[in-house]
Amino acid sequence: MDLLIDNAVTRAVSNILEAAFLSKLELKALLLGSSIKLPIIIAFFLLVVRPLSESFVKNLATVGFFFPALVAGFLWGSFAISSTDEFLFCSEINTGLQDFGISLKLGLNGISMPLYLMASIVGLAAGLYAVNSGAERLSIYLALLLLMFGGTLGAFASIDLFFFYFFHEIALIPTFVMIGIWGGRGRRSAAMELTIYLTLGALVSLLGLLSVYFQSGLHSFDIVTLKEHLGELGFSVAAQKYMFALLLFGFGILVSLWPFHSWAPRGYAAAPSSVAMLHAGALKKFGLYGLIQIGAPLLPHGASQWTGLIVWLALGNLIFIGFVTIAERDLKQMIGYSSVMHMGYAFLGIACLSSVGIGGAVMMMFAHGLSVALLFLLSTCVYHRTQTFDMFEMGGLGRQAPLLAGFFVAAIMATVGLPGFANFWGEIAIFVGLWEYRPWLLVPAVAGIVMSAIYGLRAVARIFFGEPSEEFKKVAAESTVEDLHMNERIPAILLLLALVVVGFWPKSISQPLNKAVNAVYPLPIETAEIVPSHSSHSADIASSLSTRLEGFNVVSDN
Amino acid sequence: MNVGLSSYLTVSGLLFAIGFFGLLLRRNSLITLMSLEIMLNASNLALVSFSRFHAVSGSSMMSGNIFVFFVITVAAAEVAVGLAIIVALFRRRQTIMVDALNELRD
Amino acid sequence: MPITENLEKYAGYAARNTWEIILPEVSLAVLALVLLVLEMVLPERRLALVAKIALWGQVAVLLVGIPFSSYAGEVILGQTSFSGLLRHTLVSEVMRIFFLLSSILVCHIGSIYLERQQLSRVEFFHVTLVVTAGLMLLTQSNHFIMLFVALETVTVGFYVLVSYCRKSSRSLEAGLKYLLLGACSSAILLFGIVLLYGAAGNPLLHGSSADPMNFAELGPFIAAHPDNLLVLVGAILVLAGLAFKIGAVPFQIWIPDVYQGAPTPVAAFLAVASKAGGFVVLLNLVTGPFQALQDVLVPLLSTVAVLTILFGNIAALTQRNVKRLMGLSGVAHAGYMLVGVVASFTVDWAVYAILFYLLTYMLASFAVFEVMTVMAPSEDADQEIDDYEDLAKERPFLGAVLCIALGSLAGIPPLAGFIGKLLIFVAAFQAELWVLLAVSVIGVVISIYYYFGWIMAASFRTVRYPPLDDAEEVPRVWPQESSMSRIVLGCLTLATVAIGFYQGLLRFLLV
Amino acid sequence: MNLPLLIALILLIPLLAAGINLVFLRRHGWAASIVSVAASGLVLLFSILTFLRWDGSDQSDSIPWMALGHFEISIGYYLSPLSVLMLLVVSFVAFWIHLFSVGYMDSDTCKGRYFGGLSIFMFSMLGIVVADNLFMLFIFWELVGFSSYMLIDHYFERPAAAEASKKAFIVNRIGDFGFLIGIIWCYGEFGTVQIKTLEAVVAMDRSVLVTGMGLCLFCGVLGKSAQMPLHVWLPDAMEGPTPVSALIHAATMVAAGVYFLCRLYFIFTVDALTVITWIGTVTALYAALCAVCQSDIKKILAFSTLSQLGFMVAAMGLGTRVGLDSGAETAALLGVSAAMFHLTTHAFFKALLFLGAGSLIHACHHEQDIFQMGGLIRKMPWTAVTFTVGVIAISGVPFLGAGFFSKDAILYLAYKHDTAVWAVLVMAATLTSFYMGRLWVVAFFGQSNSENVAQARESSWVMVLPLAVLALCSIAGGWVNLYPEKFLALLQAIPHPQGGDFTLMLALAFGCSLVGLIGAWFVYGPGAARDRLQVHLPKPYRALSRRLYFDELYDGFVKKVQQPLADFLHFADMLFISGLMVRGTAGIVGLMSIIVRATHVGSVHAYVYWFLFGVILYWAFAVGWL
Amino acid sequence: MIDFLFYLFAVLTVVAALLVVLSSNAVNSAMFMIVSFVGTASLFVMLQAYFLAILQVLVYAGAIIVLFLFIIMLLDVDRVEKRKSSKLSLVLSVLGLALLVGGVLTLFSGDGGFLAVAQVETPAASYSRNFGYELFTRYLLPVQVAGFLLLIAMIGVIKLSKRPLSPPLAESVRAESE
Repeated sequence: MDLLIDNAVTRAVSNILEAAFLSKLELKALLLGSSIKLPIIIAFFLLVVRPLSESFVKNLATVGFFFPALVAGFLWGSFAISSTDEFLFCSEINTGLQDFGISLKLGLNGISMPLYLMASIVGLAAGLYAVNSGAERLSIYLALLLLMFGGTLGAFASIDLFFFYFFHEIALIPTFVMIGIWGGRGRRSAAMELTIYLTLGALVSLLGLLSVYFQSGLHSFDIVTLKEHLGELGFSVAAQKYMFALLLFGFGILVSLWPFHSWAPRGYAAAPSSVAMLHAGALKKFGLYGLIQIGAPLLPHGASQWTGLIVWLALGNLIFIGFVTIAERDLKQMIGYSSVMHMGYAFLGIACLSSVGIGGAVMMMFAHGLSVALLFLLSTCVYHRTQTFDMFEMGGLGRQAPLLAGFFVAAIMATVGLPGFANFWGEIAIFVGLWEYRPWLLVPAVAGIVMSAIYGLRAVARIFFGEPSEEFKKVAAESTVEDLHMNERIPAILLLLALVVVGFWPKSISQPLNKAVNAVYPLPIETAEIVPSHSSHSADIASSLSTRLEGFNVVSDN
Repeated sequence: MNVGLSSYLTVSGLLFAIGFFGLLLRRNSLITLMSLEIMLNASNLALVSFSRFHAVSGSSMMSGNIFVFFVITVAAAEVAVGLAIIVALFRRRQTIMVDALNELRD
Repeated sequence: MPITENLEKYAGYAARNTWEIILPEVSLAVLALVLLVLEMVLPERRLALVAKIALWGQVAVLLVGIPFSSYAGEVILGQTSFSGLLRHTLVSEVMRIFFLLSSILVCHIGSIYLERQQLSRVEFFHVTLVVTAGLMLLTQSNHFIMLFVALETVTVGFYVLVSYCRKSSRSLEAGLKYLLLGACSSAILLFGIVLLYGAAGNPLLHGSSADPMNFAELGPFIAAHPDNLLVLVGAILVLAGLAFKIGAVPFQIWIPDVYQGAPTPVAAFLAVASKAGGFVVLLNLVTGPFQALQDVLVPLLSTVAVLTILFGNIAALTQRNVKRLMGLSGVAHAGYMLVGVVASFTVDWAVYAILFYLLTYMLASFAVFEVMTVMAPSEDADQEIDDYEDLAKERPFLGAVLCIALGSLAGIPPLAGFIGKLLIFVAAFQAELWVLLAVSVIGVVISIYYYFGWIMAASFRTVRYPPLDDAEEVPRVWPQESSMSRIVLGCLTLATVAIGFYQGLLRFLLV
Repeated sequence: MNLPLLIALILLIPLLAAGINLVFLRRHGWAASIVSVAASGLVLLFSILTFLRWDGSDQSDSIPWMALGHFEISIGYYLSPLSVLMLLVVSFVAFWIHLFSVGYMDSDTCKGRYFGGLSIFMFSMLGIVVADNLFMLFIFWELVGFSSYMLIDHYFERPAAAEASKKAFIVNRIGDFGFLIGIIWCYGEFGTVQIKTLEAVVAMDRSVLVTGMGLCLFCGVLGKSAQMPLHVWLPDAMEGPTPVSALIHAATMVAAGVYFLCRLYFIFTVDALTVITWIGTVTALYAALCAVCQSDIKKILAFSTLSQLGFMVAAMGLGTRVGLDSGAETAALLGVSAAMFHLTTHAFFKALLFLGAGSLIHACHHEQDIFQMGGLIRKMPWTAVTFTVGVIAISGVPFLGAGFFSKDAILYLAYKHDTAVWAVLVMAATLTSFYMGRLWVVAFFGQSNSENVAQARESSWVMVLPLAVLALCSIAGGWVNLYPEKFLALLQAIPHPQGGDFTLMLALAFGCSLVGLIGAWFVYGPGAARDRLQVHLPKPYRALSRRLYFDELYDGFVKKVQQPLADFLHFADMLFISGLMVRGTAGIVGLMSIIVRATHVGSVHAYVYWFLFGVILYWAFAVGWL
Repeated sequence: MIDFLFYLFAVLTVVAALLVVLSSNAVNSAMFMIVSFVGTASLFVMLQAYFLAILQVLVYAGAIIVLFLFIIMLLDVDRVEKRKSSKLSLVLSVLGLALLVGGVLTLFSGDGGFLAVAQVETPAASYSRNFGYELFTRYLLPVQVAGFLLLIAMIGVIKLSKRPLSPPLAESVRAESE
C-alpha cells in the first residue's frame, strides 16, 4: 500500500505534470513568485483604480484568492514527488539592496511548504468569505485582504531574511487598518494594542535577524547561504545566547507567547472574521516559522540555552491560558484565547529541538491554522444568527442550524486534537518529542488537551445544544434563523476538507517535512547525551529481537 | 599681567557671557535683541584678536577680519528683521515683552 | 609683500570662481530677482502668474541646471572650487537636488496656502528661492565663512517666512521666538567657529594653518590636537549651533511652538529642508574636520540621540495638535538620523543611509504637510487630530495619502520610511551601537501610537453622538484638493510605495 | 481476497458509509439506514471471510503512516485469536443492532446523522480490534470516544443529553490523559509500540516493565470501560438512543477497555495487576449496589454493564497475575481467557437486554421508569421471552444461560486464588440476579401502571428478529465447545472446576442466581408501582440511587475548584498582564508624555535656559566630565 | 600706555555691555550699547583692524542703534515695561552668568597656548587693500550671498511692515486691531 501511494500515484501525477509543464523548475519558480505578486498587484489595482463595478471587483478579488491556492496545490504536488530537503522553486530578483546581500529570493522547503500551503488555503477561505460578506467599501476591504494574503504567502516563501520580515509587515498593516475600519466592539484600542505589540515584536526580531547577518560576516541575508556556512563557522556560544534571545522574544511576541499574549484575544475579538482567520490562522505562524527555519538551525547553542525558559513560558500558554479560556464566556475571545493556548504546544515542540518535536510543531501549526480559521469563520456565522458573542445568551442553535452545528463540532474536535483531523498528528509528535526532552513535561502538556476538551465542548453545548436561552428566543422570534448559507459553507468545507485530508493522510505533509527537519535537526543539542542512550537501548532490543523473534514465532506456531 | 591675546579674549568672553545673561534676564524683546548683538560682537572681538596675534609673516590671517565683515552684515540683517517682527507684533498685541508671547504653548 | 605678487594671487582666486558650477544656485537667485521685477511689471490681476513662474522656473532649474552642473561637477567630484570655499561631493550633489525638490514642493504647497490666506505671493517665493540657493550652497561649503554666510541667509530667510502670515499674531510670535532663539544659536555657533579659528591658527602649535576656517586645513590640525580645550569647546559649540537646526536635545525646545505658529508650508520647509541642511553640515563636519574628535563626539552625539529620540516620541505621544505633532515627531526623526551620524564615525556608508532617510522623510513629510495645508481651517495653527475624523470617507484620496505618508514616517513596510530606518539600523548594527538601537526600537514603537492614532482618526469609522443640547450642527465643509495637488500627492505617495518595494530607485546612494 | 485487503475493506466500508451518510444523506433517512445496515452486513461478511482466511496463527502487517525523525506511526493489523474473536463478536452484534435501529429509529428525523454516527463507530471500533500498535489503537480509541459523544448527543435538544455527551467525552479524555502518557512512556522505554514486538521484548525480560507505565495505560481502560473512579459517564450516557446504548455502551465500546487489557496483558507488572483487580472488583460491587436502587430501566442496565465490566477487569487482573506467578507457558493467558469469555457472552446478553429494553421503551412511548411499567409479558410476548433469556443469562442460572459459564469461571478463578476478591464478587453476582429479577418482575408481571404502557404493542419484525438471534446466542454462547477450533487455545485456558470444586461452584451459582431472582420476586412483587426498598430504607436507597455522590463530588470539584481557579486566572490575566503589564506601561509612558509636554511653556526665557543647559551639557562632554 | 588704553577700553566695553543688560530703560540700554560698541571699535584699532573699527562705528553705532532708538521711540516702550523681573529669574540668570563667566575664564585664562604679543605689524594701507582684494576675489561668493541675505532681509522687513495691499484684507486687519 505504501508503495502504491508513493510510487504509482505520484509517479503518474508527476508524469502528467511533467508532460504538461515540461518539468521546468523555472516555471514553478515563476508560479511561486506570481502567486505572491498577483494578490499584491490586484490589491494595488483595486486601491488605485476606481470606480469599478462591484461584480468586477468581486471577480478580480476571487481570482486573486484562487490563484495562489491553485499554485500552492500544484507546487505541493510536485514537491511531494521531489522529496528533497532543500529549497525548491527558487527565484531571485534584485531590488536595489543587493550590496547588503538583500534580494527578493523565493523558494520553498519542507518546512515552509506546508505553511505556504496552509496560508493559501486559509487565505482562499477567508477571501471567499470576504467576497460575499457584504462589507462596506468592499473593494478596499478586499484589496487590503489581498495585500495581507500576498504578504503572508511571501513571508513563508522568502529565503531572504529581509524579505521574510518585510512580507510579514506588509501583511500586518492591513490587519491594523481592517480591524480599525471593519472591526467590532472596542476595535480602536484593540487595533492599537495589536499593532504596537506586533511592531515591537517585529522590530526586536528584526534586530535578531540583523545580528545574524552581521555576526555571520557573510554579508548575506540568504537563509541557505547562512545555513551552509554557519555549519562550518558557527557563532560563539555567548553571542548565540543574545541573538537567540532577540529572536525568541521578538518572534514570541508575534506568536503571543505568554505573557505577551494580551493583544491576541482582544485583537481577534475585534477583528472582522476574514482578518481574524488569516491572521490567527496563517500570519501568526510567522514567528514560529522564524524560530524553526532560522532561529534554532542557525543558533543551535543559543536555542538550547533558552529552551528552559521557553518551556516555562509555553506552560504559561498551556495551563494559565487554558484556565483563562475555560473561564471566558465571549465566544470570539474564547477562540482567541484557545489559539494562544495552542501556541504553547508549538513552543514546547520547538523547545525539544529535535526533529520529532519541531516536525510536530510544524504539523501542529499547519493544522491549527486551518482549524482556528474555521472556528473564527463559524463563530461569525453564529454571531449572525444569535446577534451576540456571549455564549450564555445562546443555546439550542443546533435545531435551526444543524449544519453549522456539525461544522462547529468538527472544528472543535479538530482543535481538541481528535484523530482524523490534522491537529492530532502534530500534537502526538510533540508529545513524543517532549518525552525525549523532559518526560515530566508530558503531564502538563497532555493535561492541556483535557482542558481544551473542557472549554471546547462546553462552548458547543452552550451554543448549539439544550434549550435556547431567553435572549436567543427573542432573537429567533424576530428573525428567522437559517442554516449556513453558501458563502459561509464553501470556505468552511474548504478548511474542513483540508483538515480531514491531512488528518487521514498525514504523510502528505510529513514526508517532505521530515526530510527537511532531519536535515536541519540531526540530533538535539542538549539532549544529545540522552538520546543516543535511548536509541542504543532500543537498538539493542531491536537487534536482540530479530534473533529471538524467529524463535518466538516458532513457539507461537506450536 | 601683560596685555596679550588672552586679555582680549577674556574681554570677548565676558561680552559673550553678558550677552547671554541679557537673554536670560530681560523680558523686553528690544533689549534681548541688543544682547544678541553683544554676543555677536564678542565673537567679532575674538576674531580680530586671533587674527592679529596669530598673524605671522607670510600668513596674514585675513580670514578672521573678513569674517567680522560678514558677521556685522548678518547682525544688521537680523536686527532689521527682528525689529520688523517686533513692530508687527506690537501692532497686534500692544506689547514687546517676550513672556507675553505665550499664545503658542502646550 | 610686493603688490604685483599679491595681485597675481588675487587673480588666481578670481580665476577659481567658477560660477558655472553653481549654476543652479545662480539661476535660483536670478529667478528670485525676476520675480521681484515681475511683481512690479505685471498687472495686479495677472499676479497669479508669479507663483507659476516660480514653480516651473524651479522645475526648469531642476531639469536643466542640475544636469548641467552635474556635467560640470562630474569632472570635479571630490574637488573644491571657489578657492576652497566649496567642495563637491556625491552628498552635496544629491542634497542640491533634495533641496530643489523641497523648494518646489514648498512653493507648490505655499501657493495653496497663500491663496487660501490671501497673502501676497512674490515675497514668499522670492525668499524661498534665495533660502533654497543658500541651502544648496550650505551643503557644498567647505569653509566656515561660506558656511556661516549661507547658514545665516537660510536662517534670516526663515525668520521672514515663519512670520510671513503677519495678520496672525501666532505667526509673528513664532517668528520672534524663532528669531531670538535662532540668533542665540547662531551666536553660539559663531563663537565656536571663532574658537576653532583661534586654536587652529596658533602658529606656535604644530600643524597650524594660515586659513584655519577651511575644513581641509582645519582637519589635520584637529587630528593633531584632539585634546586641545579650545578645539573641543569650539567643536561642541558648533555642534550646539547645528543642534538647533536639526532639533536635537536640548536645542529642540523651540520646535513645536514655531511649527505651530508658522504657516504650514514653512513648517514643512523647516521640518525638511532646514533640518536636512543642519544634518548635511553635521555630516560634513563629523566625516571631515571633526573626525578626530570621536572620543568626545561619539558619547556626546549618542547621548543626544538617545534623548532626542525619547523626547520627541514621548512628547508627541499625547499631542493632539497636528502641527506640534509633526514638529515633535520630526525631533524623533532627527534622533534616528543622529544614530546614523554616530554610526558614520565608523561606518562609511552611514552617510548615505542618512541621505536615504532624509529622502524618504521628505517624501512622506511633504505629503502630510500638503494634506494639512489643504485641510487647514482659516487659522491653521489650530489643527487637531480630531479634525481629521472621517477624512477617508469624505476625501478618500487625501485619506489614503495621509495614511501612507504617516505609515512611511512610522517606518512601516512596505513603505519607503521603513527602508530608511532599516538602513540606519543596519549601519548602527555595524557600528555596534546597541543602546542606540534599543532606544530607537523603543522610539519606533512609541511612535506607532501617535502616527496610527492619527491614521485611526482619519480612516476609521467614527461614532457621532447627537449633540446634547439642541444646538444646530453646522455641516462641515470639506475642502477639495486641486488637480495639481492630486498629481503632486500622487507622485509623492507613489514614490513612497515604490521605493519601499524597489529600493533600486535610490541605488545611486547605496553603491 | 487476501487478508490485508479484507481488513482494509472492513475498516473502509463503514468509513465510506459514514461519509456518504453525513455528507449526502442527511435529509434522506431511509437511504442512510439502508447504507449503514448494508455496510454493517458487509463488515460481518468480511469478518467471517477474514476468519475463514485466517490460519489461526498470529499475523500482522503494517504500513508507515507518518514519520518525523525517528518517530513513526504506522497503520496495520495484528490478527490473533483474541482479535479475530473480538472482530467477530463486534461485527455480529453490531449487525443485529443496526438492523434493530432501523425499527427503533423509524420515526426519527435525523436518521442520517444517527446512522452516520453508527458507521463512524463501526469504523473506529473495528480499528481498535485490528490495531497492531498502540498509537493506532489510540487513534481509534479516540474516535470511538467521538462517535460515542456524537450518538449520546443524538437528542441534543435535551439539556441532559448535551450534558451527558460532554461528560462522557471529557471523562474519557481524562482517562486518555493517562493512556497517552502510558503509550508514549512505552514508546520511549522500548522504542516501539508494535504489540507483537512488545510482547517479544517483554517475554525476554520482564524486569524492564514499570508499574507506573502499566497503570498509565490502565487509565485509558478506566475511562473507556468506565471503571471507578471514572465510571460516572456511563449511566448518564443512557441519554442516547437505546440501540446506541446497546451497541456502544454495553456490548462493544465499553468492552474495548477489557479487550485492550487482554491484548496487552503482558505489559502489566504484578503490582499493577493487583490494582487492576481491585478496581474491577470494587466497581463490580459498587455498580451492582447502585443498580438495585435505580428505577430507570436503562440506568439499571447501565449499572449492570458497569458491574459486569468490573467482573471482566477483575478477572483479567487476577488471572494474569496468577498466570504470571505460576509461570506456565499458557498460564499467562488465564486472565485473558476468563475476561474474554465473559466479554463475549456479555456482549450477547447485554445487547439482548438493551435491545429488549429498547423494544419496551419504543412500545411504551419512551417511558423508561420500570415502576410505570408492568404486565408487559402479555402485551409483548416475544420481547418478554427474549428478555427473560437475557435475565437468565446475566443472572448466571446454571446451564441455562451463557452468563453462567463465563461468570462461573471468573468466580472459580477468584475462589482458587484470592478469597477476598471472591467474596466481593459473589456478593456482586448475587446482587446481579437480584436487580435483574427486580427489573424483570416489576416490568413484565402484574398490571400496567401507566397509560403509555397500557397501550404498548409488540414491536415489528426488524426489532424482534435481532432479539431472537441474540437470545439464541445468549443461550448457546456459553458452550465453549461450540466455538471454532481456532479460538480454543484462547478460550480453553479458562480453569474448569473439577471434582469437589465443581459441586461447590455449581451450588454457589444456583444459590446466587436463585436467591437473587426469588428474593426480588418477594421483595417487590410483580408489577409493583413503587419501590419497597425506597420506602423502608430511604437513606441507603437515596445514597445508592445517587450513586454514592460521585457525581456531586466531581461537580463540586468543577464548581468549587476548577471554575474558581479559571475565574481567578482570568481575572489575573486581565489585571496583571492586560492591565498592569500592558496598560500600565502604556499609562506610564503616557504620563511621561504629559510631563514632557509640559516643558513647552511657551516662554522664550525658559527656552533660553534650555540652551544654557545645552551648552553646559555639551561642555561637560567636551571637558570630560561626562 | 598701550596697556592702559587696553584696560580703559576693555572696562568701558564690558561695563557698558553690562549696563545695556541691566538698565531698565530701553533708551539707556541703547545709549550704553553705543558706548560698548565704540569701546569695541577702539579695541579693534588697538588690534590694528582699522577698517573694521570704522565699520563697527558706522554700522553699529550709526545704523543699528539708530534703528533701535527709532523703534523705541516709535513704540513708546517705556510706557509698556512696568513689571520687574522676578527674584527667581534674577537668581537663575545670575547663576547662568556665573557659569558662563567661569567657563569663559577657564577657557582663556591659561596662557600656555596663546601668544603674549603680536608677531607682525600690519601697515594700515596694505591692510585695507588686502582686505578689499581678499573680499572681492577669494570671498566674492560669500559677498554675493551676503548681498542676497540683505536683500531678503529687506524684502522681509518690507513685507512685515508695509500696509496690506488688497482693500478687503486691509479692512479686516484694521477691524481686528481696533
